[in-house]
Amino acid sequence: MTVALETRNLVKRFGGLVATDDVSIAFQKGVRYALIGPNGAGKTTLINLLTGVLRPTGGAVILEGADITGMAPHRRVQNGLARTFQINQLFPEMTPLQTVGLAVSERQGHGREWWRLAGGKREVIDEAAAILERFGLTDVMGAETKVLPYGKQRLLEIAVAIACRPRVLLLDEPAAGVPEEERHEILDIVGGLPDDVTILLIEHDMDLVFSFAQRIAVLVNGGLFMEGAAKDIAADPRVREVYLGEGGHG
Amino acid sequence: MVTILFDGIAYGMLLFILACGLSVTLGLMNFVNLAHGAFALAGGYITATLMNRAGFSFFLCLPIAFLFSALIGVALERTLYRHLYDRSHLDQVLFTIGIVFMTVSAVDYTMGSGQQMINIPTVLRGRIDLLGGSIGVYRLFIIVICGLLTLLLQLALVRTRFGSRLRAAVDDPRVARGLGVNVNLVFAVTFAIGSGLAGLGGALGAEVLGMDPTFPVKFMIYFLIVVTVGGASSITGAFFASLLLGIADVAGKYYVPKAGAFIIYAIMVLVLIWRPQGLFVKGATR
Amino acid sequence: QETVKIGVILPMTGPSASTGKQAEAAAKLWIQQNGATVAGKKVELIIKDDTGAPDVTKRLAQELVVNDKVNVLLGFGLTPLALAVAPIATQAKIPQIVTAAATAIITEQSPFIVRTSFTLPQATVPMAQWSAKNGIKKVVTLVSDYGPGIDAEKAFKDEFTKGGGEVVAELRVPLRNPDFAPFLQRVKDASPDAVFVFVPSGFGSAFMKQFAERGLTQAGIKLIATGDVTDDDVLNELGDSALGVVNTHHYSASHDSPENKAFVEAFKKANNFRPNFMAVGAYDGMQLVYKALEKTKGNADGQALLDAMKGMSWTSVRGPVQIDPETRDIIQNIYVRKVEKVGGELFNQEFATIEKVKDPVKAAKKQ
Amino acid sequence: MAELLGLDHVAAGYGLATVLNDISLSLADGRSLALLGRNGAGKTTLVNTIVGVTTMKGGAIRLGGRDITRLRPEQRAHAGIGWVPQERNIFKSLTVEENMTAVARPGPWTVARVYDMFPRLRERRRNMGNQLSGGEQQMLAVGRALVLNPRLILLDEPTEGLAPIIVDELLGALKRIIWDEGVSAIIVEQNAQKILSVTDDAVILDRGLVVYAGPSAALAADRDALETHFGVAGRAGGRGAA
Amino acid sequence: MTDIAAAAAVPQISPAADARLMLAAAARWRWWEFAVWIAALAAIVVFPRNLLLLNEIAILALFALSLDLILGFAGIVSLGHAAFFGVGAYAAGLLGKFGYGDPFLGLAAAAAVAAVLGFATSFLLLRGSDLTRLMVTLGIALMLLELANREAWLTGGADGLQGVTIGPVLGLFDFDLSGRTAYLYSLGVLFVLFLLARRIIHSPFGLSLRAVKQNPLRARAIGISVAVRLVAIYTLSAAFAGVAGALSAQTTQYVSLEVFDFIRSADVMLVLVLGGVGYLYGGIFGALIFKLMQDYLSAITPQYWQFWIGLVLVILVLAGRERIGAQLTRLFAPLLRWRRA
Ligand SMILES: Nc1ncnc2c1ncn2[C@@H]1O[C@H](COP(=O)(O)OP(=O)(O)OP(=O)(O)O)[C@@H](O)[C@H]1O
Ligand SMILES: Nc1ncnc2c1ncn2[C@@H]1O[C@H](COP(=O)(O)OP(=O)(O)OP(=O)(O)O)[C@@H](O)[C@H]1O
Ligand SMILES: [Mg+2]
Ligand SMILES: [Mg+2]
Repeated sequence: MTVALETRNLVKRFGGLVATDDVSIAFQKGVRYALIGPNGAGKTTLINLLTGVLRPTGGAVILEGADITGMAPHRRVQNGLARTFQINQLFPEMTPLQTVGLAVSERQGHGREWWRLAGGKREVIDEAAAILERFGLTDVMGAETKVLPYGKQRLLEIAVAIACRPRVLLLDEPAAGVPEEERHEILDIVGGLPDDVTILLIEHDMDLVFSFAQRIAVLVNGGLFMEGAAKDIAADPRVREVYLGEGGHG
Repeated sequence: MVTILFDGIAYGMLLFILACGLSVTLGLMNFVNLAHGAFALAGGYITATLMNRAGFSFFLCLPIAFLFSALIGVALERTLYRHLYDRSHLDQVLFTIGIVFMTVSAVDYTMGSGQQMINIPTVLRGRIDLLGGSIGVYRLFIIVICGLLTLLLQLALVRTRFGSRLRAAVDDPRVARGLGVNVNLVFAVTFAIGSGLAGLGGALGAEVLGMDPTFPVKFMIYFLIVVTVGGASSITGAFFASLLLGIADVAGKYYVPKAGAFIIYAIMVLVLIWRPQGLFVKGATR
Repeated sequence: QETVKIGVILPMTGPSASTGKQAEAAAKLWIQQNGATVAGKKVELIIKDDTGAPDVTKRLAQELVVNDKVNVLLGFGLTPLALAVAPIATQAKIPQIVTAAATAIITEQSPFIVRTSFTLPQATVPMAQWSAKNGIKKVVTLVSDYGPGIDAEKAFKDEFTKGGGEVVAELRVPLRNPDFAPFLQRVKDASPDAVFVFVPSGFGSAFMKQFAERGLTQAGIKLIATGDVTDDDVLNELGDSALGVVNTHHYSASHDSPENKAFVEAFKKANNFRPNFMAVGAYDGMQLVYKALEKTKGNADGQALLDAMKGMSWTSVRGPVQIDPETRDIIQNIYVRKVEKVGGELFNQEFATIEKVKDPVKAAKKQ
Repeated sequence: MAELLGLDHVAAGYGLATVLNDISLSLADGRSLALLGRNGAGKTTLVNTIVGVTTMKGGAIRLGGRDITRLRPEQRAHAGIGWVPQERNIFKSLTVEENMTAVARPGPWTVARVYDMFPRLRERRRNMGNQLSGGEQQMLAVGRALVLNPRLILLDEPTEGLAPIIVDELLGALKRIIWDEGVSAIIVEQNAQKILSVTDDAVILDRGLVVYAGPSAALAADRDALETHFGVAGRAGGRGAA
Repeated sequence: MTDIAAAAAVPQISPAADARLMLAAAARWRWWEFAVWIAALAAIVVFPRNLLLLNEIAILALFALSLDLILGFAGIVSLGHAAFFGVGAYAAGLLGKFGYGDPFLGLAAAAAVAAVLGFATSFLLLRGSDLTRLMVTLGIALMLLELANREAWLTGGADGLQGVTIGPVLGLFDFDLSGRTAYLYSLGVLFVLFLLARRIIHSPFGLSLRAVKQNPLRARAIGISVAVRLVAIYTLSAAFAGVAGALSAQTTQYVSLEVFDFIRSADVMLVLVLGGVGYLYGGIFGALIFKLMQDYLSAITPQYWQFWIGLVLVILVLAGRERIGAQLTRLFAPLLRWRRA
């Protein structure tokens, strides 16, 4: 197996607080991971470090063997690292079609073309339409994003990330605010991505975590607490103590 | 040397007193009030009118100028401004420029286009020697008032519960209301303070800067410079920015007269490149 | 009955609004006093506000020429405004009467420009002469940093050094400058006998106040100036700090002549302020048009009017004046005045007269 | 027991749309109510209507026997309503501590007590509102409502985004607050099972109408009702505004 | 299924075909757009007395259009756009003064100089809030103003640039006093640049700008280099503004320091906001409304017209610009329906 994404001694400090504490972890290609941990453990911060939204105080991020620690966020996306946000980050006045279409056309390298009308390239449109269909967004693809119901927006958030055709996909609580019965649908679509895509999921809903993840990493107080196969983690008493609590799963 | 320093400080303080009201409305309330100078104008004109026509003493006029402008501020806030808090900054710009245009014309129409003259009391005239330099008494007076004001404002608007309530109301008025903050009152009071300060600034500044109907337009840029360089949300920021700009401007004009007019803009641009949020803004954001 | 149209373009809003106000009032007063008919022609004023922006001035002039077919253009509050219109006067071949702007070069920009105001060197040179003769040896000049200011600085220095004086420092204050303090401090540090000042009339008050506040008078530094600083329009507001300032200019509201007394009285009656030199420029501008029309017997052709204007002389409220047939500038008396209090009001009291002064710049060029 | 909150034929909505049609409810002093329903059923709208931040289109609201229909939101807060908004809405330019002190009112709940409940917040007390993790914001939103020392606390999906262990802790604390201190509570939840053990009563909303009202225990035991309102059966109808 | 789906009233063929239609629809010319340009051209015969004013309107419209490119489509606020207008004006003016009076040469030079300045200063705008950007742009414009004031040997300083002579357009049409050539020339340039702008905003590049404006965080997260895009559009906008300045210099054959003035930057912002930000025609309509209003009011009351402009602004904002827009649309709705039928 090859390593898709790796961190080496990653550190992030906010003033006195060590939000990421010497984290060294390797994500294998094609494996579905979950990242769990108490509130404020540094999960979102870790994703922000991986994607370049935040600059690490120390350590390195390695994507498919290349050091990307200092790389600009958009370059990382071009190199196959995409994400969703804990709170939706969409373009409120653009339609899902435009949003996904834009992501596809940027990936295909048409982003700087100012002389051509948007929507002229067949391969862009076809791919965007296919993605929208997969997420059941076809019937709302012409409506402004801001008027969509929350659930649809959440789907779009993930659709955009997938339109970047990532080889590593980072999902920050994708099911937050989505009703019970739709949560599994979302993760089913994500799970249906090609086998060589590495996925890292942050989630507090343990049903989802255990049904989705093959391996789980636990973060506590910024540091990597443990990492292992899903069922080992579920059974671990220490994880129960710091995170799962009495009503925990397993 | 010392004299130049004093002059710079005094000039800075004058900028501060005129701009600090704006750093209240713009910085704390996040309202782009380009009509700030209009309230200063009100303060300056009421002072000139009362002194010249009714023989009021200058010292009495200062609090009156504050109250008068504050009252106008509240009246406008309750009737007009409050509809604009949740509008875009562009709307606010458009609206307040409209107010400026109206004020300039209306004052010109009613009071004439000439300069309003204020004769400050004799105790404030003249110069005294201090630390080997000589400084105008009036400028010293301004420095003292501004120093006090800064302390007062910092305590009242930033450190207190009123201050946190104000910022809460600005961040999210709907939720602040739902949690028991009387947003209308908080805004009205703050706006009154902001306009009152402008009025006081107008009254104090008329002597040095002159006061005519175009005052709000002429000095708008300076207010904005002070507020941005200082960092919009902090009174002390505006204070130190005023000092910096005042000293640099006066010293620059004294030592390198040729570059004189550039200095204030150059400093602003450099500061903003170095610290886009202004000099004194606390807490980095994510 | 044919009408003769006069297009009046003035800054009525913006920083130079007071110029426009004075000039408009004077032009209207002239019509009111002398009737709207001259040499059998009806005279019509079309007044426009150019807000002090040259491109607007230019467009307004063009529209007045093309659409309204005006016979004369009149007004122009500032040098750039007058200059912007010069090519149009040339192209349309109609007189452009400049009643306010005062930089020397203006009349050279078009053969159709006639000036009824003054040129800054014209007001400055007598000041330099007077100073040199009255015990002033060392002078610092302090002027606004733009065309007229630089004109004044140069005119003063040339004349003053010629008279044996020394200019120890030349300071130029940016036009958009709210604080004179650092410049005055330099003046003080140089400790000259006097400081010669030119700032546009709106800035005079701020300057005077700071001059007094800085204690320059106590330090024995005299203030000498052109009359722009002690402009009649704002003089009263300057307060006692202006008392004793010596200055040279072509018009004072207190000029002692029957014509002026009548003029000031009528002006004050029609408006609630007293006239200044801007008003007189416009008043004489109107007078010049009327006189020219009389001379051409109502022929309002541009060239004819211009020819009639050249060399025209009359008794203005400021004293005897004549349009220099060669330069089309005005030849007039310059008075040395001192600010004094008369009946509770401040006035520039004239105490010496230099007669028939031509614009020194053009006079020098000819030699 | 005396009635604390009463709703009579309340209608409310946004702009021209009516979201709540005709809601009547009564909540006794010291009792708690679970407010359930699918996405878009109108739970948040109902909570916000009680708080006073949505436009009411009809009906009346009483608090402790007093008609508060015409009171402004801040007056209702002073009358004893505490609120945890669904989107948390932490004041971003206030520190954690200021978020609470700005709105605090005297009573048994103090900032220190909130810190004891959520030690994480004490560590983060000087952080600005926008420098908190999602879960920390949720804790702060709950703490901020508590220091208002309300008689009635409205919690809109308070467990969203919290770690399982904190959820347990929060629900335990809520139980204690309701039982020991006599505070009344309305708790909105998507997951019925999670909440029914905490509350006395339960109400299910659907398309702006009350479709079920009864004791929590009864609902928890009523598989049919749960199936109708939350199960597969409920999904076929699709979701939509009223 | 939902009513939102119903809004997208395109017959269901295949999602991809639908999508293509939908995207193409956005860039299609509407009938009223033709009407606007035809009216602009017709104005020459309808209002022969007002060609100078119309010329100013066309120039202001172009200037506002250039601001719209950054403000409306990329979300960069600026209170110093006059910097580019100014350097464009001086570039064209100086060329004219030193004997290179060909109009198109002047335009090209102005565009180039302004673009260089725009490119150089764009890097200062990549960080910071709206307020910071406002003040940095303002500061740059004011520094240029001071520079132009000081270097009077080149610029003529406060007296303005004298002796600008501009040759005939295409070597054929002289600038006349009535302003006919001037208006046609400016209108033509405006139209061409408008077409270019219209093309750009409907291109993938234009779409990415809107994305950057609405959510830079997400824009980065789909691989867009926010900085590069902003620099590009800012440079382009500067070039447009430079051309507007050149038009002004050429048609008035005069340049003065006012081209850099704060008031000019503020006015153009006002004009754009008045007409509506972010739909290209905002600048044109805004310029039309503003200039007509100004001309009309200042003819009635030369001294106090600003009061009425102020009042109009205040009322406009209080009544809600969008709401007025909606009312107008409603007013014209029958017309639209009639056309569809
Ligand atoms: N800009 C910042 N400045 C200071 N502290 C910060 C900042 N951003 C985050 N933190 C702190 O860093 C810690 C980690 O935050 P992070 O958002 O990564 O947590 P998380 O694991 O995602 O938690 P949750 O599950 O609640 O979302 C938190 O304690 C938070 O308060
Ligand atoms: N600000 C708003 N403007 C217009 N309609 C709104 C607004 N907020 C909510 N709605 C509509 O009102 C209906 C009820 O929404 P509400 O938020 O009350 O539901 P909810 O039960 O709280 O759902 P959720 O479980 O998603 O929080 C929905 O159809 C929603 O689309
Ligand atoms: Mg998180
Ligand atoms: Mg809800």
